[in-house]
Amino acid sequence: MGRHDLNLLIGGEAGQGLVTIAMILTKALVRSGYFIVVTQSYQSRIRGGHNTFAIRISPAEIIASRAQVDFLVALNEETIQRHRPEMSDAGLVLVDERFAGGNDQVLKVPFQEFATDRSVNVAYLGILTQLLGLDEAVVFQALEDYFGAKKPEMTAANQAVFTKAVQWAEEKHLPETVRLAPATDRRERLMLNGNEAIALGAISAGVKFCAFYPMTPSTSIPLTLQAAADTMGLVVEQAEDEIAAINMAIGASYAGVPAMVATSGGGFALMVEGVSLAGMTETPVLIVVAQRPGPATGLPTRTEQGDLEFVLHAGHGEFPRAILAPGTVEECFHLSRQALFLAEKYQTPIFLLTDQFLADSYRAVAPFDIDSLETVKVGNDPAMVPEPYRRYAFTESGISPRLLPGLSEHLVVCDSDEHTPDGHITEDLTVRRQMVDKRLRKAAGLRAEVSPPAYVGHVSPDLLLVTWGSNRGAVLEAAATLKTKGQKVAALCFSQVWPLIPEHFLDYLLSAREVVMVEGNALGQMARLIRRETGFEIRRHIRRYDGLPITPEYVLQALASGATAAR
Amino acid sequence: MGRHDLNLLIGGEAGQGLVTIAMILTKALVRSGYFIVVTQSYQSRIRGGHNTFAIRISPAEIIASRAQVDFLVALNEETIQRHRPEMSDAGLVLVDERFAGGNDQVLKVPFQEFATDRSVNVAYLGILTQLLGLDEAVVFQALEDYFGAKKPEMTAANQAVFTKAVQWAEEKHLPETVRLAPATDRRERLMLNGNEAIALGAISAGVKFCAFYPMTPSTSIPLTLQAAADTMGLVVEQAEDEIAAINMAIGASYAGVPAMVATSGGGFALMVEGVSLAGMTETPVLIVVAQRPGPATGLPTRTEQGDLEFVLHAGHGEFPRAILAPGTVEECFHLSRQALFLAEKYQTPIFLLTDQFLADSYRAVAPFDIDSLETVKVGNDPAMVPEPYRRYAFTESGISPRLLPGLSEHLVVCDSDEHTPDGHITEDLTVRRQMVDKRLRKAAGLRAEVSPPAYVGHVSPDLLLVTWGSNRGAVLEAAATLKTKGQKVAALCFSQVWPLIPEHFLDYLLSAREVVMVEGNALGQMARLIRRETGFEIRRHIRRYDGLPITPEYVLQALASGATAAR
Amino acid sequence: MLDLAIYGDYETAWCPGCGNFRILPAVKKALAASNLAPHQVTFVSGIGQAAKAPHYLNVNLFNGLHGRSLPVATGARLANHTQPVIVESGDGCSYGEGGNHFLAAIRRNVDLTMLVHNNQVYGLTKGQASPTSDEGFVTKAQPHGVYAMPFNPLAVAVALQANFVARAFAGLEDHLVEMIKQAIAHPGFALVDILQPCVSFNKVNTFGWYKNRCYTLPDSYDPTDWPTAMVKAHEWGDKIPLGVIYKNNRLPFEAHFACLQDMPLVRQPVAKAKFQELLAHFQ
Amino acid sequence: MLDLAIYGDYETAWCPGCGNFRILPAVKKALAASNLAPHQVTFVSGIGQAAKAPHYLNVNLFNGLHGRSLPVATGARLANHTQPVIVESGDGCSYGEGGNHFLAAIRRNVDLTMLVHNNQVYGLTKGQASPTSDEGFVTKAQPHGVYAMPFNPLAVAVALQANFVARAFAGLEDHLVEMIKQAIAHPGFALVDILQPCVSFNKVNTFGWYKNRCYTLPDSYDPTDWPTAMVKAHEWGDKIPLGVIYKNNRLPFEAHFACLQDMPLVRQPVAKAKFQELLAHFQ
Ligand SMILES: Cc1ncc(C[n+]2csc(CCOP(=O)(O)OP(=O)(O)O)c2C)c(N)n1
Ligand SMILES: Cc1ncc(C[n+]2csc(CCOP(=O)(O)OP(=O)(O)O)c2C)c(N)n1
Ligand code: SF4
Ligand code: SF4
Ligand SMILES: [Mg+2]
Ligand SMILES: [Mg+2]
Repeated sequence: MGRHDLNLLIGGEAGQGLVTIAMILTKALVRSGYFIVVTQSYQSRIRGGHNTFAIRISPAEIIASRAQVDFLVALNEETIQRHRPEMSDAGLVLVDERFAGGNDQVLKVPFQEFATDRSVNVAYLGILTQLLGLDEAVVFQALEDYFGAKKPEMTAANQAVFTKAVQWAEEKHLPETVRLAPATDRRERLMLNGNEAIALGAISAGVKFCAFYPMTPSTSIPLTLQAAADTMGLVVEQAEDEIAAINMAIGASYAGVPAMVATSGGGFALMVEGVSLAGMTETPVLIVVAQRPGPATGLPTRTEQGDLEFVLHAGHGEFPRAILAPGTVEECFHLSRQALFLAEKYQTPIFLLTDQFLADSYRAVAPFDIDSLETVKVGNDPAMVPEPYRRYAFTESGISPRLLPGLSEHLVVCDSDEHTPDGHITEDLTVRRQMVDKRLRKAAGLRAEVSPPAYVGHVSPDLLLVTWGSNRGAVLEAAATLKTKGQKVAALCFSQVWPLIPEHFLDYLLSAREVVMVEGNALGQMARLIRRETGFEIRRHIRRYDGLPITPEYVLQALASGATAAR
Repeated sequence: MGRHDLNLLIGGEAGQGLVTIAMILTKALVRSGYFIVVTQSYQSRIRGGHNTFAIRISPAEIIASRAQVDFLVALNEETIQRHRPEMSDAGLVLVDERFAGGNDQVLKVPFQEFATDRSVNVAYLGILTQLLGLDEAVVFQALEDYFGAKKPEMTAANQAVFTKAVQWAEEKHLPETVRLAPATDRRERLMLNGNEAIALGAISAGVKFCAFYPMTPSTSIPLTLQAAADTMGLVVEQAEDEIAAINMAIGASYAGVPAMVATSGGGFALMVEGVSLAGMTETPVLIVVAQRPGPATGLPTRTEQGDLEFVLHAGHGEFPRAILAPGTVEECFHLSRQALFLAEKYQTPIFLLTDQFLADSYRAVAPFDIDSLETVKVGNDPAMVPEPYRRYAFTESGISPRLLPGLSEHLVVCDSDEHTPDGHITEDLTVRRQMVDKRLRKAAGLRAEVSPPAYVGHVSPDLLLVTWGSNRGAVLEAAATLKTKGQKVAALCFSQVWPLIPEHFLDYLLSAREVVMVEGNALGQMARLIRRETGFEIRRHIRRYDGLPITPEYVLQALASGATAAR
Repeated sequence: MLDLAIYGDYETAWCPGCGNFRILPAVKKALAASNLAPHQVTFVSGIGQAAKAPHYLNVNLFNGLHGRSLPVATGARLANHTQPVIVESGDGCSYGEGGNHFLAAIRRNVDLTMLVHNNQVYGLTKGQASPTSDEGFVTKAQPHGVYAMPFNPLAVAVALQANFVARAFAGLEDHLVEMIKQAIAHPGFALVDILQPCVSFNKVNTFGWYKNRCYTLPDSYDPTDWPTAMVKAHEWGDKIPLGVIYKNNRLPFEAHFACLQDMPLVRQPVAKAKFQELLAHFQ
Repeated sequence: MLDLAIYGDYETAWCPGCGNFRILPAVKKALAASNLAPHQVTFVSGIGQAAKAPHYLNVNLFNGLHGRSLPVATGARLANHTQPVIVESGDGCSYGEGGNHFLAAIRRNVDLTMLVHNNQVYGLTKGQASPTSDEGFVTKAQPHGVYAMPFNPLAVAVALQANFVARAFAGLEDHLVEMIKQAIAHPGFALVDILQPCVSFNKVNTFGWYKNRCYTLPDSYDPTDWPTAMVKAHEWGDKIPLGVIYKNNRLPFEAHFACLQDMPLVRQPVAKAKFQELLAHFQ
């Protein structure tokens, strides 16, 4: 018995402890064996305003967030007003009894009876434990782990409040409408969001240097790296600006360590000259761009996919690159690794393109098989290079042997000007042409390593939904829903958006009766890119650019109302 | 009698006076009624190296440079060695008799007989006057005008050297192989290069502010503006960096004057965040990008068309823009004006995309009809806006009334965050969507004002040459040559590369038997863009990326050897 | 003095108790005392909590990019040098991302007033160290404390002989108003660095911390004496001086331009006859 | 001392008579005297005439973007802090485009040596004013002379108490060699601003101009006395001091990192066991 799919939304002001309650609960859910998809929605301010933390919960694997709310935990009255319209029929609202408003779906709790203002979070967790049917011990342990380090002296007091809240809830014989079906798959999982997974993936691959300038929603990547820096031997440096950040990473990479930066649109804009520098000097670098709505400062804490074309063409002049766009938190981990490997192998900037939704979306992730994870080997063996050593020696693959300065007697000379094979500045126009050709030859290698998009569903569908990046879950779930309704449907999900290899997907586009592109921007950038590379024009579009993530419901509603034409 | 088409190339080290000779000669040629196309090729150094200044000369209108040299003026021996292979059969080489090497095409002049090292430039001009058959008085006046301001005390000495040189040449009965056919069209013309024309166009339209950071090949735009600043009432400010430059221009534009920046690839890379700011705040700004070969520092003084896609997608987030790419010096003038008008009307960044070749290419330009040149009217009438004034009022066109701060009691509030119609920061997601739609609606207006590409030639040609920007002359001349050989040929030349309106040109592409794209980059960026916008794939390509401009010969040779396939 | 109500009364996005709440009314009072009606002044700001401040004023405002308020203000002022321009932003924005513009603005000496809400932390991005964070300041991004020497904006401004360099404290309103007023009145570039407690992320440099250390410079202090000013600018720790640290009297940048003597650019038409003459140079 | 020949002998792209020709051999001598064989040192430069200098040395070199040599050098040094890193570029590159990095580098105090060829002009782009151009310096871009106050790199560095601040003159080789040597030897960030005549574009600050004004600081001068150093840093005009203006002894940035105590990053493998432990925090 119990819910197999529950969407719980906690809402309130920033600074009310909303994230604390939500993080502890999420951890407890993951430890209890539930799958989760978290959607965080917050404002560009520190206190006040209206924030939400939605946890979709299921004992079975789930891949997308949902718009409809089953269980609303309202930390203030505004939350009730704002989210009432999103409630499902059999939903429940949990509020402090001091708040006004409410009908029979509302459960009012006298929090002041068992908690002070400071410990009310703990009381909320007690009530939630009971209502969701979680194991008290698991929740309390999660709570302890969260606060433990900060205030161990609080354990006894917290325990008292927690127990009182649980007891109150037990005694009241509360409605069981939001009780969860028991979790069955009890394997241990990690609770990770997209940014943490990127940071961990990078560490596992051997990243040793990250420079950054704080920018939502990317900042938790360097912060996750920083928290691991002492243990893992990393230097994570807050730079004076984003220009410095990317140039530092390039310097570190030149000197011999896998290096990365993480930023968002406006910060990335400042890195663009550095991207071109990495391309010209053939210096490996991983650039994570966590998208948020632009232009300019835009909506700093919301989500969008508006920077695909920008990232693809960022930097003056021509040089090869690859852009990976993870669709899940697991992919964040693995593609972060792959990006570092590609960067080192092809000696060029490689991008990881995510967005605020995925960056902040916690999921239950199966542990990684650490033993099987290889690490990036930086540079070539100095004993094996032909003499005299030439950093930019012409080769068939375009990849020249890379040595590291100071680690052998060979000299490593890199130049942002056009250069001769030995790295020195030149204005010889024949060499220029050869060097352009050499650099661009690396694109063939990058093309050969492209991961094809995932195709799921009917082989010759009536409807093919195409998408990229973080919408994957929403699109797959929408497709699954349509399938249960008898539609011949399929989904094509890109986790690498450049290079595009028509052989990987053009047949899918051609064999579907109707193709609909789903993306989080206003101009249909991926659709344009597909047309540029294949000639295939996608005529129906589902786009979102109001700062919120695309959900399965959003896709289904848009389809029902006839997906829009191109702008 | 005499030459109707002569390609004269002066070569030597930087600092040898090559540019002085060439500039004076060019001015004299224009004043004498000749048409010219200048190609400057120089190195990224101040002294030494090898530079050239080629002047193609004709009494009739010419539109392209030429690769083959008819008359080589070699200021050093290296010039002879380097350029001998480019000489036409009936050509002439002019050298100082002290230099080694030479056959019967070589004319050796004993410069030390009539000039010191310091006045040898004047002697060269004397010899050239005689050889080309120019009017002594015209050349000497050009010389006087050039040196006049700097050293009036030199007039008599210069006159003596000049006369001696002319007399020597007269007495020697020199070959007449490079004598010019007399000029017939003696209307007055201006001698202008692309950068000067851009600056003058901007001044004529009312530009009042330009901020810049020096960067070849864009620097002569602000320098031309600066030279006119006192007279015309402009402020031209050298900024601390390119980021400051574009933000200053945006500030000036916000405060109410037409404003511009000029830069090249690497400097533009630093402006990218500012481009997005202009898009979001809806602030008019003209951005001139004079392309040079990248990536990174690349070849600072050479030419390329490698930044089309970069400029088109520069800036995070989505907002409308237009990119004009002049094909001639006249167009530099007129499109610079148009860009300022479009920027003001659509309140968004507008680009002028040129390159080193065009920037430095002098031409004889018919004087402009100044009376008919309108000036940009900045902002709306404060008396006419609905109250309360809202900087970002929603309108059907997407264009909101623009007032200027301090010029009325209305307050002008602009924001780089997403904002309400009154300009204040908002996180209302419904307003967000409406504002995106409003901004993007302006694209329809921009599309309606696109100048169609020029189509020249056969209506259903066997061969259609497509190009954009500064290659126009080379492509048109190549097409004309093929036509004289009986080919059914046409040319399609884009002077605006964004927006692209398929109705303007798709039929041309479809009705040609074979289409060949000619562009100055390695990846075929314009061809990709055309495919993205029309689905039409251009399969044959002529590309150049060695730093030199595309010439008619280059096009013809590439066609003869079968234009290459896409990379 | 103008009525303060003309500058409006807005809801803010700041945390309760934030030092920014003390600066806002001081700015209004200084504007009123300077006789600047809302349309007679232009504010330019960057991005951060402090940079939101002008949104809570009824004035002309260009709220630009993080770190880029000074160049926007410079352009705006040069386009219309009859309109007073006030730059308002945070320490991160002004001295971190915008560091190069800070140096250039001092040197250029355009007549701008620059108000920096210096809370020694990046507020809006949740508490990383800012350039002015003290050595050893612990944050999530600097878990072992800041290793770098703090940026001393006053020392740099005085070292470059900026036209007007002052420090104020959000907790001392009258003095703050006076500093802003003087900065507005002083020709050329004028900096007021305002110590501003951030109650959410800076638990070290609190109201109490500043209060215990700040003192106002005595009347006897001579802000035109450069070597003394240099030493004063360096005072930090147990004693923190407030007041006008240094004053210079260089010509404002805009005063150099012959073409700006009669009219601001924004009112100048295109003179066709002169353009015709200009073209003659190219014949 | 190593043989100077190991640093090679290259053709340059400089103008005959340029001050850069005096700096190049001095750098070689300082390297040799510091016992740094070609592969034992890494140069990082920006873009400009000066920035080409390391191309004329047989060393490891990363020649990056205009203005961005310091961050590249910082990254390179942190990745391998056993390798000496020398930054060499022009005044425009270092103090103009790169101004923000200059401030940050001083504060961060990474062990770098920064050599600035200060010709008070933008050479490679043909003679516009640089940040260090004197007021009134006339160029095509500044036809009425520079209006801005010159940037005084020494004053800013001393104001921020940089670890090592020196000035040298291209025309005084032995002294220049000594300054570079000391800068290399001094831990932390070390600046040597080198006055370098540009014969093509700076007709004011010529060899003679500098020669007539430059004097070396006497032995009695105490570079650890900050207020005196501040005043010295300001001396410019009739008398221009050469020598170590200021010295500080802050810990170099890289010395703060526990993880750098045993080995540079470039030699550290990924510790799988530790990674396993790290993941446990996310359970
Ligand atoms: C180019 C760019 N980089 C980073 C950011 C993110 N960002 C927004 S505010 C801020 C720091 C604000 O600190 P400060 O200027 O001190 O203002 P405060 O919030 O403390 O008042 C940062 C880094 C941004 N908006 N743009
Ligand atoms: C981003 C960027 N902006 C501008 C330039 C053009 N540029 C090249 S060198 C230079 C100035 C060099 O001056 P300086 O650093 O003083 O060196 P110098 O040539 O005087 O030795 C400039 C502006 C560039 N390469 N990159
Ligand atoms: S974060 Fe700090 S500075 Fe920002 S509003 Fe809150 S208390 Fe004020
Ligand atoms: S331009 Fe000046 S700095 Fe550059 S090489 Fe020539 S003389 Fe030297
Ligand atoms: Mg701050
Ligand atoms: Mg210089």
